[in-house]
Amino acid sequence: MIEKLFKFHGGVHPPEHKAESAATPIRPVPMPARLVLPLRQHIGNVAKVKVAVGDHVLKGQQLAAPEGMISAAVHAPTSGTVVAIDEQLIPHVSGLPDLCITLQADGEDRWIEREPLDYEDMEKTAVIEALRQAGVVGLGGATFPTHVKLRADPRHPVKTLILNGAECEPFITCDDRLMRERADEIIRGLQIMAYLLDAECCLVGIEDNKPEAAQAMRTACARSAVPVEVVLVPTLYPGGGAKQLIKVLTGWEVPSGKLPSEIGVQCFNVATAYAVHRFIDHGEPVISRIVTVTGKVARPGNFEVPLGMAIETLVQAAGGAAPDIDGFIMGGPMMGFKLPSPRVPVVKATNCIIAASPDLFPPQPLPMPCIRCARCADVCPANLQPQELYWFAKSQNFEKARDYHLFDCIECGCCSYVCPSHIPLVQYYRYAKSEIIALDRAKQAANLARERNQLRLARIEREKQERQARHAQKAMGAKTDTAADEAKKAIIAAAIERAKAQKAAVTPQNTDHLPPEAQAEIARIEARRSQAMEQQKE
Amino acid sequence: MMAMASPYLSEQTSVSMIMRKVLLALVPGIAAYVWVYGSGILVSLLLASVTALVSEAVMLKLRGRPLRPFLLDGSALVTAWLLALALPPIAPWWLVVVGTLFAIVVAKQLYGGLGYNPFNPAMVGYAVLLISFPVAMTQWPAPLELAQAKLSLLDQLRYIFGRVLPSGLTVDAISSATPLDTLKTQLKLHHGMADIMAAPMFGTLGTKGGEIVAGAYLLGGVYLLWQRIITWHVPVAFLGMLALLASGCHLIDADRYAGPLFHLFSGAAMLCAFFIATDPVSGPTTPKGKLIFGAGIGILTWVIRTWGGYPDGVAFAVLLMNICVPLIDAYTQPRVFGHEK
Amino acid sequence: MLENYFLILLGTVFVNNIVLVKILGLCPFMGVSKKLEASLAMGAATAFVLTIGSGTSYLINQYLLGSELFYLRTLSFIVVIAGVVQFTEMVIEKTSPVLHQVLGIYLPLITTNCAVLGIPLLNVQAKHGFAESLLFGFGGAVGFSLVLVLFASIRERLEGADVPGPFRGAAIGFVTAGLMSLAFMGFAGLVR
Amino acid sequence: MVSALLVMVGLGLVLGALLGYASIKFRVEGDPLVDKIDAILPQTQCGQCGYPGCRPYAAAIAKGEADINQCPPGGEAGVRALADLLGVEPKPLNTAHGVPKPKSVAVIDENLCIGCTLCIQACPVDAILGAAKQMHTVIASECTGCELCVAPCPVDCITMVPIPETVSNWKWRYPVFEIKAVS
Repeated sequence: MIEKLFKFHGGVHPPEHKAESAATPIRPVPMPARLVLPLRQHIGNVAKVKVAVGDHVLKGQQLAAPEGMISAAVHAPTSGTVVAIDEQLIPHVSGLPDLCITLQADGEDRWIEREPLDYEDMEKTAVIEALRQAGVVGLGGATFPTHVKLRADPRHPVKTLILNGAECEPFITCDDRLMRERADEIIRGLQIMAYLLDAECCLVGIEDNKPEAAQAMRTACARSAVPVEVVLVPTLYPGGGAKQLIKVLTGWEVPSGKLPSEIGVQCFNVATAYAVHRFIDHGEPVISRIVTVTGKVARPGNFEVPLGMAIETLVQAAGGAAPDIDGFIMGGPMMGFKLPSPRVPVVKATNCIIAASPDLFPPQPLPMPCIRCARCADVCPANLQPQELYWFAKSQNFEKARDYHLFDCIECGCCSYVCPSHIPLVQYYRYAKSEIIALDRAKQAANLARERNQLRLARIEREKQERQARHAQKAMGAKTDTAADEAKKAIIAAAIERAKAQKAAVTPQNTDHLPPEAQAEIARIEARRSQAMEQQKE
Repeated sequence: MMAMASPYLSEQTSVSMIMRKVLLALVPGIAAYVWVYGSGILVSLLLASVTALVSEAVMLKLRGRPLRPFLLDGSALVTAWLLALALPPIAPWWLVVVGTLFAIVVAKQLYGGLGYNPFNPAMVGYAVLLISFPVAMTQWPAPLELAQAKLSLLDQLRYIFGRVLPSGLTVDAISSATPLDTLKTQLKLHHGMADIMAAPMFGTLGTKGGEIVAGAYLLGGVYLLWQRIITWHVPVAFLGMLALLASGCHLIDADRYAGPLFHLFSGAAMLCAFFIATDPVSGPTTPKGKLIFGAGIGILTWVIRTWGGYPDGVAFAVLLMNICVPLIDAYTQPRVFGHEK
Repeated sequence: MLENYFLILLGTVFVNNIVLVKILGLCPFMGVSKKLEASLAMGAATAFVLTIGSGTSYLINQYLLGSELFYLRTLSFIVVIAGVVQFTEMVIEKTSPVLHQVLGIYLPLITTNCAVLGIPLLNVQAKHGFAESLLFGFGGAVGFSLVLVLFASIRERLEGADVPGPFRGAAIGFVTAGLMSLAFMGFAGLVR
Repeated sequence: MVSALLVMVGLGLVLGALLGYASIKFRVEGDPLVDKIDAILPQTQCGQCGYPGCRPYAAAIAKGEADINQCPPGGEAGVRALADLLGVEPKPLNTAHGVPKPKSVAVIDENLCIGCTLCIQACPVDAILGAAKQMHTVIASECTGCELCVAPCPVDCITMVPIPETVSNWKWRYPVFEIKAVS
């Protein structure tokens, strides 16, 4: 029983705008004729394509397999034909295209064989592997592969399992509606997760501006066998951030740069629990999600949307957008981003689409210089000093920015929200972060290059010595072989042998110890080369 | 056009709104000032405001920066008003102009204008005037109720612009050393505290007249606290440290050290506590840093007032602590979420 | 006696600060104040040289030169200081080569730092005893290091400031030093 | 006069002895500074600085023989980092040594390659794969983009291809505003 809630530093109360979309039940949308499925819908390695253009696939069939541990599969949301595997615009803040599978629906919507998983009779690792193949990722927006978080780690046993139903961002109500309408299914998913992790305590954190959802969840808990406590937490942005919610519920802070599991906590979004339930109990992989469509649309609300559906089609389902909109925001207004085009598809991260207009989000006045009023520091949930970070990012003093814990910034936007000088602070942090990451990568590459250069120089030096030794031997051979010379010769020969042995041992085989990508590339090149040889022979 | 990246929402606030509230909070102080010392201060305020805006505009133009946003932000007016309020109300016009010019041009614009000045511009202007023109800076008029002769606004204008007094009056008739100055001189002459305080210029709390103005500043300060323009840290640390030192020494030797209330309600202590030391640009940003900063000003003010060469140490105390701000900030970083301290 | 020592220390650190009030030693003050770490090291090095220098200078003046060889004062002081500086440089080069590089030319230049020669000469002028001389040297060095560190911290912050072109770099540095000097005027009259 | 001489000679002897002792006691071996400089250099090993590699250039900087602005791949940021380390004023890149280019990798046109191994010998980081009379190819992840292999190729089959921007290496831009103040 939670007796006392804790507080995190800072936080803001932006206008909620949740009423517009929370009132109506989740609606289905008609299956579109064409679906675009990006291979990068999650954090981690890009999924590996398993189908070819022209293949006919069934609903729920795996189109791309996870590559390595931190990766997630992609499935067909309906039955149809793969018509293209190419680069298309994706809902990414960069506005750059990425590899996607395009599916032409056949209208039959025919499922693959679906079988519930008898998870309690299986090895847990097998269940985890099944989840990996099912493409379950964090559906709160972070899209971290869920199976990774569900692996029980003996070093860090997870005692407390937290379901995140806080949904603190303005406008978004998809979790709210899901909890109101499908509370039993969520609790069922939670039960499976608790089983996999051996969790002792299950908590559901819901912000107190969603009393109906909390009530529904409480009722569902009462019906279920698992001991779950539904806790109302104060409405305060960004109380739905995983680290913030953990702090509010348990009082523990996830150490910087560590995972929650290292302090015995694991936190999932309610929609993720729902997805786990759909897969385990019904054999359905992640092929759809609940999306809030709100802002300047005729009938705002929540929709159950197949992944890959174009945003503009979805907006049509919500009655179409007002004529004065100037773009669509994916995610909330605090942390979301403006979509590069209304034609990009819905992906696993798409929790909300806001049709934005200037009167909804008034344009920012021109930024003034920072007056160091420290309001940003007062509202920062990470207790950073945003004004200092801004100063360092602006003057490109990245080392200093890192020293001031730039990477503990969760980019929640509270600082920009309160800034009287209207400085886009978060943008400066994002810029500084990506510069630092790029610099680190460059540094790694430089270290590799230095190592390889040194190896090469050492090899050249050895070869030179070897040549000299050979010359010395020749010179020796010309002389009369006295006993002394014999002895010398023996020594030299031994030295040469040693050098040779050494060379054989250390000569850099520049194909060895390469990362897997490079190995793969070499293999590809070899293949190409032999092909070319064949052609030449012909 | 919509903002380039999130967040797309923002609170209704701006730099000029903050500055407007600071100016508003100064109004009770100005009213009390007029009531106590006469309307000459309004002339100083006007002079300072015009000088500040004109010099700011010229500097912005020279630096190729946009005029409108920076003239409208109100920061130059705040500097001008604070400086004018720190000067003697019948200060000659050139004193006001030179001080304001120095504050705006050297202390503010040479560092890049709003947000970049490491020193409080008003206090830089004040310190420069105090060192350069000590006589003009210490000719303080007696409060109206104590003055031997009352000057009309016209007389004051004549004096401010032409140093011309109505016939029959001497400078001494309308002005005198400030109470803090008198206290220092008298103590040097080995007079007892009780005797000195019996003089009519000393009031019940601090100095006659001055205490009313100080009270009005306190009122304005409370408004700023309520509006969350300033935080409590600096005023409380400053006034608390000043009162602590004063009462400590007053308890040890009441005959040589003035009491805490006198220190709090005389000189520029209140103005400094709520309006000068709380300047965000030249002050520290961390809560702990603000406490150190305020306490430092308190200590230095008391030390300079008690042993130093200048009657009031507020301006120097603020500037000295301004020097320490980057270091204070660097060493008072609060614990970041998920970090051990 | 003790009060006298305390006043000497207080006086040299704040009231008669060697850089901001006496305006000595400006070369390293402007030169090694771009980085906080470097300024701390420079302060420590100068403190070491100044204290040792003041002490040895006193001894030389008192016991070696006496009243007749007074004309050798400046010469012998410089020789001693140069020796101490050389010694310090070797120690720093051994213990922290990067610091040695950062301090660069300013390290050997401590020799010609007018503060370092000025303080022993002022000592002689003020007829300080041995302990007083040491204290005067140490106090001067602490005052120097203090303002050097404070100045460096301000300059680090100014790096991001929108200073007008012609004033960037040394110019705004001198303006800042001037304003710091202005602030230190507030200590006037505290001691003597 | 004699006493003055004695005093100065004595002082000189004492100080000389002290410094002589110190120079033995605090002898510095090796030059750790070179490592610090080398760590900043981008390790392209391109030789544009006029030295046969990054480390020789670092050694030259440490000795004061080379300036800090001779490394185009390091760019202005590299000059700044060096200036920071050495406590000197940053200066603009010396364009006599070349200008910064977008990071590229060498690509060998396998249809043209005759397998002469000249590029393999030129590559400072052994990033080219192949043997005599066989086609060569560049390991992209190892290539530093130094361009040293371009000139030796007798059939001009090596081109430098800039690394394209993708979703995974995309960077947030520095925030800029529509109306920018003129400086």
